[in-house]
Amino acid sequence: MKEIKHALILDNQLIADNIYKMTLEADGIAREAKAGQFVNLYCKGEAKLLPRPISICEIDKDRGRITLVYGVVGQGTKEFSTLKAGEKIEVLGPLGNGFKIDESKAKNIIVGGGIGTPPLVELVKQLKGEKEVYLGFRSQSILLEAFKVYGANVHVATEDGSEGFKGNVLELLKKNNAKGEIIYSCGPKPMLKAIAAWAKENEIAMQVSLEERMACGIGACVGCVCKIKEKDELDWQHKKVCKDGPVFWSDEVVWDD
Amino acid sequence: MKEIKHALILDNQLIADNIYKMTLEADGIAREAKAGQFVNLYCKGEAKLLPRPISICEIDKDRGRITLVYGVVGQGTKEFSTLKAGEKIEVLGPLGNGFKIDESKAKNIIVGGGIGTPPLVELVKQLKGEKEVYLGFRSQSILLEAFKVYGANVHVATEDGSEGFKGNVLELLKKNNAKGEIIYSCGPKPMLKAIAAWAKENEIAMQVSLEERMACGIGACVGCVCKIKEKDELDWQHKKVCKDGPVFWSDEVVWDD
Amino acid sequence: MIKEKHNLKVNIAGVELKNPVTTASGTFGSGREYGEFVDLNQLGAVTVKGVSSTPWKGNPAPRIAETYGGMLNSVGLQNPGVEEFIKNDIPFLRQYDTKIIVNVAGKSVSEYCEVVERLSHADIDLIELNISCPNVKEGGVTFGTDVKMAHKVTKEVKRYAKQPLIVKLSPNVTDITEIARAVVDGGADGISLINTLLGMAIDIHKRKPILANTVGGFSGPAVKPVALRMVYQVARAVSVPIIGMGGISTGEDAIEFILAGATAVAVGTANFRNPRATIDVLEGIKEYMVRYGIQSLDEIRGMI
Amino acid sequence: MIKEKHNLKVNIAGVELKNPVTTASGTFGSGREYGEFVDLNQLGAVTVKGVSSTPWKGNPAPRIAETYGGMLNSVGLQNPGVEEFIKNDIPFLRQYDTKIIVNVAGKSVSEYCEVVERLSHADIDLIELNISCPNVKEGGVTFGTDVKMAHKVTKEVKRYAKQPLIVKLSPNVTDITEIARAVVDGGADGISLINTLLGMAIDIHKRKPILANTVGGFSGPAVKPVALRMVYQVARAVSVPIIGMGGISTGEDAIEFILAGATAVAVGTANFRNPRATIDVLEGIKEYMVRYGIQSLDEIRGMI
Ligand SMILES: Cc1cc2nc3c(=O)[nH]c(=O)nc-3n(C[C@H](O)[C@H](O)[C@H](O)COP(=O)(O)OP(=O)(O)OC[C@H]3O[C@@H](n4cnc5c(N)ncnc54)[C@H](O)[C@@H]3O)c2cc1C
Ligand SMILES: Cc1cc2nc3c(=O)[nH]c(=O)nc-3n(C[C@H](O)[C@H](O)[C@H](O)COP(=O)(O)OP(=O)(O)OC[C@H]3O[C@@H](n4cnc5c(N)ncnc54)[C@H](O)[C@@H]3O)c2cc1C
Ligand SMILES: Cc1cc2nc3c(=O)[nH]c(=O)nc-3n(C[C@H](O)[C@H](O)[C@H](O)COP(=O)(O)O)c2cc1C
Ligand SMILES: Cc1cc2nc3c(=O)[nH]c(=O)nc-3n(C[C@H](O)[C@H](O)[C@H](O)COP(=O)(O)O)c2cc1C
Ligand code: FES
Ligand code: FES
Repeated sequence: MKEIKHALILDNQLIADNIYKMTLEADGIAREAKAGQFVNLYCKGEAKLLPRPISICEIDKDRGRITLVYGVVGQGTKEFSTLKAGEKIEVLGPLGNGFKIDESKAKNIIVGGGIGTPPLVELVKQLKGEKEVYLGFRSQSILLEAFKVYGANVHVATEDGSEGFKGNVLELLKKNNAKGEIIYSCGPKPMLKAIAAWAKENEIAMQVSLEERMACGIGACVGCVCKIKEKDELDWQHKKVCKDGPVFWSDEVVWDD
Repeated sequence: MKEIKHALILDNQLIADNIYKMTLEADGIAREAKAGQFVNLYCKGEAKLLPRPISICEIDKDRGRITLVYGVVGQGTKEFSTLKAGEKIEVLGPLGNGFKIDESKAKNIIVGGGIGTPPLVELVKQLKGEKEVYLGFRSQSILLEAFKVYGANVHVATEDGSEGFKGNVLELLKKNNAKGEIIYSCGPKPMLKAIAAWAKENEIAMQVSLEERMACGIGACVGCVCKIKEKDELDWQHKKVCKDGPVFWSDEVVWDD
Repeated sequence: MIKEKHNLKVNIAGVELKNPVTTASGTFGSGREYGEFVDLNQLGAVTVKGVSSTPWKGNPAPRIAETYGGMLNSVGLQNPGVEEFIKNDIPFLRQYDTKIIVNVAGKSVSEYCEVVERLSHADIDLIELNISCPNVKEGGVTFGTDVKMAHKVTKEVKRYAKQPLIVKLSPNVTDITEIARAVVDGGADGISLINTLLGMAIDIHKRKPILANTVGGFSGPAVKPVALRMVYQVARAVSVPIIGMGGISTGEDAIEFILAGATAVAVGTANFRNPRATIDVLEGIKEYMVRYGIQSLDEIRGMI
Repeated sequence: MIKEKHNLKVNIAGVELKNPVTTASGTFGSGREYGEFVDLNQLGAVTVKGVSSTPWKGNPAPRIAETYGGMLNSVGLQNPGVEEFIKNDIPFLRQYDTKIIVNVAGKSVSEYCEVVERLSHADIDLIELNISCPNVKEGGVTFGTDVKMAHKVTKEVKRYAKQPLIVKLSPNVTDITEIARAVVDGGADGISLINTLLGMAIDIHKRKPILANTVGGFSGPAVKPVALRMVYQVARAVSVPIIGMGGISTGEDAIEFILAGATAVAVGTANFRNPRATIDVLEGIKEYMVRYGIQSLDEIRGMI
């Protein structure tokens, strides 16, 4: 039987303004996890009933550890940020389907936006071939070193120009005239939508990791849906981000909302 | 302005089955507190909004400390029992009116029942004259030593006979043919009612400390009422246990419910 | 833990459940997902998500918002339709020794009848008519908030139901007993309550409602006082069995509902926080029975 | 913190409050007790506990029960009567630079009128007619759950009110907009909502309701989604100002209500957990205005 685990927190550090990195001892999860999957983190606060879905940033199968990188945006992530190494946290996972890694592709483009960047680290770690990582942030970048360690070329765009290219990540892709056989992407929906249009134009297959508000995280409540085409924009189904995703092919997604 | 204080917990120990003694560093409260007053303890748990009223068991004005003795009966007291020395707890007080200590009385009878016993410790400490302490418990006694330290004669009754007299505390009072000029009492309402009847019969003035479910604890919500006579049993008013009490004269109280 | 003599069986309109614990429709899928966390054989019944005559897409996302001690949903009864349900889910559930309660959704009296007609030939145990979903409105008022409509839909549907018919009521009404009496008059063999309250949450930074649908169904521990009050009122107003729900997440909660008059209890939102909530509730009920030497829940049902 | 240019003033039926924060009737006494924790001069208004024509004893104890994220009360409008109130509490409150809103209780139309008549000659700013207390029932239905009664009592009372008349609505209704329209038709100059939901809690060990009155009024953060939904609905249905309440304990909560259409907000149950809740709510509103460069709450009111 599956169950929520009480995982030991090995580390929980501020790595940038309002962004924390948490390392968990979670043998079972690490053993099974794939890049792009997520976990449910549960709050201790009694008013906060729903699990918080957080992507797995890195998997250390040997030591049975996973790392998570999360931004403090509301009550739940605020609670997580107060936890100390040595304490425990309830966690369930791995959940969802990760990225479908296509080893036949020699040139990979990886596009991350803001707090959508973390799951791309494990992906880049596992990808073979050339890895061009494009990251967009409002102002402050995260995880650049992690990508470099795994042999990626990292290109950064910030909206306020405080680091790297001033502008958004699509503009940077265009400016660099980026070329690749496949794109893996995670970030805010407007970014994904724009990149998906660019990918289509350039005939590059693209996987996107979507976000949606969730209740169960395991496919039971049908809360977390996105529109996935059956045939075309008009003939679509509501699919579950938690169970059928979070990763989808960008051309399956109905982007128009 | 008054305010809730974040008091440092100096100690929080199990002293009997399901009963804990907590010592707080609470200079302001200790300075003002009188025997029979109580404090509001606030829960961290977000689902538990209302303060828990707990009587002050002992006051150490010199060191700015108070001790509380509480039974674990529900969610709030369960939470309190998990707190460790060095942690803080939100506390407001002292609240209510304490016992009206009558120094003119040479022979004092003090009657406690179960978890109503704690506030009597500080009372006994402050009382002059002879102090006959009668305590009734279901099975297990608490705080006997504390009373003895302050020079009281302690008589114990337990319902199951596991300690002292087998029976209730009123039976023990009768058996001992207890004599005194005044009775101070705290415990479950049926006990108080029975002792009050005995006191009336024997023409002994008696103060009782009442309990009621509270919301504010400061007199604003009118939640915590008891019936107090204006003239007689039929002409009564609802008075606030938190603000007008918790201590009342037993002959003021309408006992018939 | 539980000794032989403690009897957990309950009877709902002639159908015997091995224990009083079922799932709240829409929170447990058709049992597959939570079946990986709990042994479905242990549940008195599984109540599946609402099914309609044809597939429904439901409402747009976001569909979920968290509130203080509760949550909102605006799923809007997304489901693959009764045919798919019968094909895929009944055979799955029949592998387990548990009763099947099927929640029925509809946008018109005739759609309700159509689904019930279809289900009456299927291998299920009880039908739960959902006339109370706040997320799908026809004509502005749901069937569950109008005495006449509630009566009418129950009466019509009853003609097609071969299994006992439970009607699930909405709490968003002035007088729940009036509606309860109306559906019992219409032929309901049992009553489920409460469905969700109608609620709302706003994202103050984006300055718009969190739910795409603006308002949604409010559930979870926060709503328990309303649910318990309504079960209490309805238990006094009618004599059919009641499946009580609304915020149940512990055995103690369940006992409160049984004391108020419920025959069975359903666990809903609690599953999202604790996938084993159903079993924890069941264990809690057993502990209470052992502690107080209760042989059968009949001894305490409705004794408040 | 707040710069000069941020204007917190709000106007309720011609009465200007220096800021939108008031207290929910019955949770703040007449201001004396919480006046030891907060400077009453800082509040937009103090809404006092319900007053009736003669002294009321209220309901028996226990009157309070805690629930998950909320509470129940069955105080039953205990109060010393309007004369005592006028004698003791108005002079006390008039020491402060804050508006006085007096909540009026009654058991009949004539009692409401009598109290309002008396208050209309007193030095107060606004009258809040409580037709929604779930703890005192006459004839089984409160005035606030019946469209005709709500209309009638408002209309009658309005004849006696010299101050603007706010009517406080009950959330225990099928359609809140119907009641809101009825009281506005009857002459209400403003609407307060929500009063408490009707709820219940059971002591499973004693096997009886926790409240001596069996059921009670349910309030606190748990009820916020229902309150917010109703404020939103009512703001769209009528054009009088709304005092929003139900679970407000932070500035963010208050902003949600203002976005939904409330002109002012009242802090109730939150005071019990945090005696400075009113001020914390006010500070939170200011912070939000500063963060988003909002000059006046008019810019965001009802924009959802
Ligand atoms: C598959 C998936 C993977 C994610 N991975 C990451 C990650 O690696 N790092 C990270 O920082 N964030 C990630 N997020 C977003 C993260 O779940 C939210 O930021 C977080 O739930 C906010 O919780 P809170 O309590 O702080 O906010 P609150 O606003 O207090 O939360 C209230 C409710 O809304 C939900 N919620 C709020 N924002 C979001 C959101 N953007 N997406 C989904 N639910 C939301 C919460 O889960 C909760 O149920 C991911 C989301 C999804 C769906
Ligand atoms: C003036 C006063 C002094 C008290 N002094 C002591 C003391 O010194 N030691 C001690 O152990 N207990 C004392 N009590 C009782 C104590 O307040 C309750 O045992 C405690 O509040 C239970 O909280 P809980 O969260 O564990 O129980 P829960 O049942 O989970 O509490 C739920 C709600 O009910 C209230 N409640 C439950 N039981 C009682 C009760 N018996 N009296 C009042 N409210 C209750 C709680 O405060 C809370 O609001 C005192 C009560 C009063 C009124
Ligand atoms: C996500 C979700 C989906 C639901 N779907 C249905 C449904 O399809 N049919 C129905 O009758 N009730 C539905 N409900 C209501 C629940 O069955 C239940 O009545 C309600 O949530 C109260 O119980 P709870 O507080 O334990 O969740 C749904 C509730 C939730 C939270
Ligand atoms: C203890 C208590 C007493 C109340 N007394 C009154 C009252 O006298 N008149 C009234 O209109 N509302 C009364 N109410 C309702 C509140 O004013 C408010 O409408 C309700 O509690 C919802 O707000 P909250 O969740 O912020 O408490 C009372 C509420 C509580 C908790
Ligand atoms: S969150 Fe429940 S189905 Fe995805
Ligand atoms: S608890 Fe509020 S008046 Fe006593």
